Amino acid sequence: MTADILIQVLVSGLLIGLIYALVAVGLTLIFGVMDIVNFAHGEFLMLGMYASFWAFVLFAIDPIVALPMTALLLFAVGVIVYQTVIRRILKAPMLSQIFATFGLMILLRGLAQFFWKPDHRLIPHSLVSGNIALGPVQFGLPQFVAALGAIGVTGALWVFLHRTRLGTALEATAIDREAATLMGIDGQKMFALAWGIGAACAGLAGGLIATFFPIFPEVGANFILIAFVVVVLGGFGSITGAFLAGIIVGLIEVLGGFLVGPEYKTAIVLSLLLIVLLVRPRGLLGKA
Amino acid sequence: MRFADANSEPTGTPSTSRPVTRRRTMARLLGVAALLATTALGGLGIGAAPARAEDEIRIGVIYPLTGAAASTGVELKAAAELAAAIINKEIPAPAGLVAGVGMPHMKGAKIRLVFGDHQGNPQVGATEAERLITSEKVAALAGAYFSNVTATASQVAERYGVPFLNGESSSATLTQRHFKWFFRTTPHDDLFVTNFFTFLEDMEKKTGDKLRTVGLFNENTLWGNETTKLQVKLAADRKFDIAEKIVYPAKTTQMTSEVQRLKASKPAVIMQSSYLGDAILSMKTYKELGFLPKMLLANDAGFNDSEFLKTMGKDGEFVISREVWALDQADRNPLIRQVNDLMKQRSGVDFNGNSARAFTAIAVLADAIDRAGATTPDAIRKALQETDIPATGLIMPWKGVKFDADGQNELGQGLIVQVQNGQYATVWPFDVATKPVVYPMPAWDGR
Amino acid sequence: MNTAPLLAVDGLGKAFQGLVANRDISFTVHHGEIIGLIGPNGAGKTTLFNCLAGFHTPTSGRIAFEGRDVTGSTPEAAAALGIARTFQIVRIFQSMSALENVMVGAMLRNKRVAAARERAEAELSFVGLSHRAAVPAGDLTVSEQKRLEVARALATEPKLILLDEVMAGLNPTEVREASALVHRIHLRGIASIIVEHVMEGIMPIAHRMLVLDYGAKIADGTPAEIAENPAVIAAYLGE
Amino acid sequence: MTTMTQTRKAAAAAGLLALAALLPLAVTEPSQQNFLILILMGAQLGVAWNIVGGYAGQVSLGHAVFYGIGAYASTMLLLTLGLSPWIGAPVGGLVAVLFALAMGWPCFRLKGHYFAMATIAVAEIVQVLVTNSDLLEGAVGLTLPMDRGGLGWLIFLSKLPYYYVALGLLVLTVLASWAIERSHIGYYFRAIKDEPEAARALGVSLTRYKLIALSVSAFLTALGGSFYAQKEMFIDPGSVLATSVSIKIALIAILGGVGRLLGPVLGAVILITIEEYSRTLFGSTGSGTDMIIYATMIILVAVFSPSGVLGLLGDLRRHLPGGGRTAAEPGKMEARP
Repeated sequence: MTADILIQVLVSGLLIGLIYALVAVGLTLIFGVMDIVNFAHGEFLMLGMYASFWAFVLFAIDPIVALPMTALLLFAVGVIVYQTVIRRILKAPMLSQIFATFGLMILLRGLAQFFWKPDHRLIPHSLVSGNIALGPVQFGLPQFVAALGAIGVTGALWVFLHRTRLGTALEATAIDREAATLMGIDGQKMFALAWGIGAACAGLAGGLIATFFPIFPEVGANFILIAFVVVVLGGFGSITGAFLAGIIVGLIEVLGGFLVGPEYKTAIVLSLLLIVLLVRPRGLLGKA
Repeated sequence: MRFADANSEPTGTPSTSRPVTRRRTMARLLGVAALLATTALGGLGIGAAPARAEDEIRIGVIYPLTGAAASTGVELKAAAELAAAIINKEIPAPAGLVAGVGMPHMKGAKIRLVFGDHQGNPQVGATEAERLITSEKVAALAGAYFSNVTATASQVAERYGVPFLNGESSSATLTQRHFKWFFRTTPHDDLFVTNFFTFLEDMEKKTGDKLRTVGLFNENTLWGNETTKLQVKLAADRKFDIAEKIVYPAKTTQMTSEVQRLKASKPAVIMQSSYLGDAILSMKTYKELGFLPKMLLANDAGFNDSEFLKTMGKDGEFVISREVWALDQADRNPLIRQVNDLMKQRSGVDFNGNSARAFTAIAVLADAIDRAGATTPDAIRKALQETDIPATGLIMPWKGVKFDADGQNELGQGLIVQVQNGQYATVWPFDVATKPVVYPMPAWDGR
Repeated sequence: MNTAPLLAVDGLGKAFQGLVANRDISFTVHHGEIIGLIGPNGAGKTTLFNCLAGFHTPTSGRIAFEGRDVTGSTPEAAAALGIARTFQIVRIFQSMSALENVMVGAMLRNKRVAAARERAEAELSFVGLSHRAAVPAGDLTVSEQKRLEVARALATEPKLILLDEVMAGLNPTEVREASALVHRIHLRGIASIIVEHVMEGIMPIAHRMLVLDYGAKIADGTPAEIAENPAVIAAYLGE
Repeated sequence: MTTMTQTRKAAAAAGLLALAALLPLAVTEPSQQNFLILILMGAQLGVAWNIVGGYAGQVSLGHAVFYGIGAYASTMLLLTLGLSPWIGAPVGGLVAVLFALAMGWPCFRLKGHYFAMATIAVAEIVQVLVTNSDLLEGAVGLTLPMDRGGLGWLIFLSKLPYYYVALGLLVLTVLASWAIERSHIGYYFRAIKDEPEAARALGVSLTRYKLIALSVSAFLTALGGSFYAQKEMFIDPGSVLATSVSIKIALIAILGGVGRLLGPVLGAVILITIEEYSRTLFGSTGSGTDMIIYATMIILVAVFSPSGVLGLLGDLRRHLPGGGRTAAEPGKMEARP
């Protein structure tokens, strides 16, 4: 193996890792604020991809241009899901919550198939089509833009949580719900906000991925396991942890797949997860 | 969980909240009671087949109608329904087409297809087969696309002694089980893989290039695994070098590690088996990483799906794939064009290898039932064994349909096609080719 | 009373990532003794309990129970040896009835369900909760839940029971009842260490008082002595 | 009162069992019998899962690994050594127990969602390894020989014997679960679930009892896996080791009501019925309608009946006049007032 190939593999891993991070931050945000694991997160991603697809097909809006709209739309979906389903199971046992979001996952897949057919779709060309070559290293422009987008969105989320009034209130709710309520923060509103932002993050990820990944009702299934791994590895509820873990998972997956064998890449990533959990039972940056 | 804690604060007198709780409980109960009632009714309803017409011949057809392969399943269903419409004379059939004359020996009885959805799951496939046989009382079964589902579903048919006609599963092992009730119209992977190597040898002769280093790139379900084994065996027999052998996990998020390995091994030719989603993703990754073998030999499936070209556009050009069907064969067999037009009218898409085989399976089955003159399993089985359909009655580029002792059609043949200008053009066998092979594959940005 | 101490703590220290919660604490407890453990908030009382009951491993020092070194043993082992405890914030088993809660404790000595039930009924009666036996534990009042924890701990047949603020939040009548309960525990020959802020509950019944401040022991004596101790007064006034 | 409740309960159980045993007399069509077998299989897995996930509160979403071990062990022993599943299934159960001990030892250090995720990870890793194992025929799967049959080989042509074997397996599993529930182990499990620290203070070793829970559950789940192999006569990693299998097992228990002896049985009746019913009636359209109906039902149950259907029935009994028992856990209140 030459240095060129190694660099190429690392670059590929980094790019996909950043995308994993973007998919995972929304998931970890929802968990951090209300301790609910959202099995339907991959389906939010799928909806984001379809939103981009239809914007492109019906209105000829490029997925990149459509990103704000996609985010807004998914924010609305997140809030609606919260208001119709999640709000009612807040006090239910963890198992019922798993059950409900699992049902939501199947439902969204079914609806997507019902309305948009089970076909695989692709956005044939967008503003960011094409390749970039830096010496021996090559990568797709869409992947590069998606990775940049991942950094941007995660950064913006961090700033929002730590530098704005609303964000601080959300963060306070995540740290101590009762104390936040005593300080006059409306818990219900914060939860709805968390679902909105969480879904919007998945939607943005979908919009960015849609420039190079096939779009179909079951596409969320491809990403959900990895997203969970990233969230757990980073520590449930930690945005920074998810960001770091996303990059680590991407690098390990691509590097492990290249060195050991692609058939074992998932197993390698999961083994890494188990090893980290044994040393740090709450992930890399999970709160105690 | 923090909420549970908050909720579990001891309350001195819980009874104060009783009236509210009771009302809520009653509301919840009503909801669940309704649910239970529906399910109970449903449970009884399962298997209680609707009343059926006297002269109706029921055929069970099992496809993946939901789940990851639903798009293919829906396409197969449309093709099977077209066949049924032709057999039932709802649509006039082109002359000479097998089963195109309806069911004269069955006094003009109509066939009715009863569909089952196996969701890509072998157990569900078996369950559906059982349901179709015992409660829908189908005379015969067809399906199921996925080889592993065909394996379980046909096992059920075997136990019940009901004919099972498989049109689309290519796993060689299916007909090595020596089943009594299993028949398969399509050629299987042995033939397809053999064709690949013969094609490569033919190409070597034609171009004078060495094409002896092969990269194997197959997905890791039953189909991809068996293909890999056959390819390894044949490569050794025919003195090809395997530069890299990758069995990748299907439904993945990225294929960079796979493609990097392939690229590093510098093969002249890639042989790939992928379903649609992976096929699209791998092509995107080839382009992204600038990987360009001299030829990309695809093993049908995702690469021949109607949506592959629609979604890939010019990035899908010049892929070479094994096929069992090609529209350009219409020049040699007018039936192909005529039936394809009917398909296009009805469902808006052209046939492809999968849907053409699904169509053919139903037609062959109807032909056997008609010749049997009865719907008893033994009569149908006997008729299937006696099947001898000439090439002129088919929309397939086969020499005909005739089953051997294991139920395998001996007269099936494979084609090799190449995507040229958004069409699948037959490029091999050379004697039926409509276009010459574009070789080597042109650069990604030079198209 | 036996001459050998039931519990001997020698130079016990506990630090959490540099933060010292207990330092150089030494004391002994004899069979059947009632020890009051007091000190301002954050003085390290609960940490000491956790070390004694095996929930924390001390950073330094030794704990001997009936002459055996039990430093750093697990809670399970401590319970088996005869050290029982209650929790500052009650930790009752919500999915069980009051009786079943106590049965879990009784099962330490006898795994047979029927035997455990008999034992549990006796302990419930001992703490005066017989009439609430079948009630889901979560439906009991706070005061009842505290007594339930005591009954559950007693059911393990301990030689030493660690009571963590069993009187907090009780009304004067209930405090008197709790004091009487501790005294009856003493009469059964079981030693107790009681963390308590409610002085009127603990002073009349304690044989000896230990006072902690900033993790260290600052006084050890009879309640009367402690009340006069200038260091103790300073610690409380300085609070 | 105690004896009367127990007598009544025993009578109800006997009645239920008799009903189940006689049911095939009324349901003669094989596909309907098959439907009933699917319910029995689901119920058996749910009851087995309930031991560790319900009573002991350790939510495993990786039970497919035990199911797969059972299916592969008995099938491999049959194919290579010609051993009957009567031997192969218990052997598979023991292998599953060993695996449970090896996996539980480190994983039980994790709490809540971390534990659940770790179990998914373990099961997924095993699925990858089996998929790429030549010894186990990888993704090609294993086919049981069709040339033998009868009780000795647990291979039958008709559905009826499978029905009774499945019923027997379910009864065995329920009895095991019942025995645990009544013994000190059952009390310890619930104590661990409710307040692990308090349980330790009462001398309960968390690791030991969690391992007991997982081992028993693993053994019974593996038996279920062996039965699956015998019934379908074909296994591959996708059908017995997939995470979707794990999730379905957990869903059955959750739907009926976790931590209740017969909750998973009720859960299986409802879930399998919804599943089969929606697929049979709407699946053939290929429009996803069956998924929509199935999912809507699941969400409705989760929202309206968070403690499972049995929990809801329990609530009702509490609120109706005359249903005066205030038990938090039905069937557990045998104390004299």
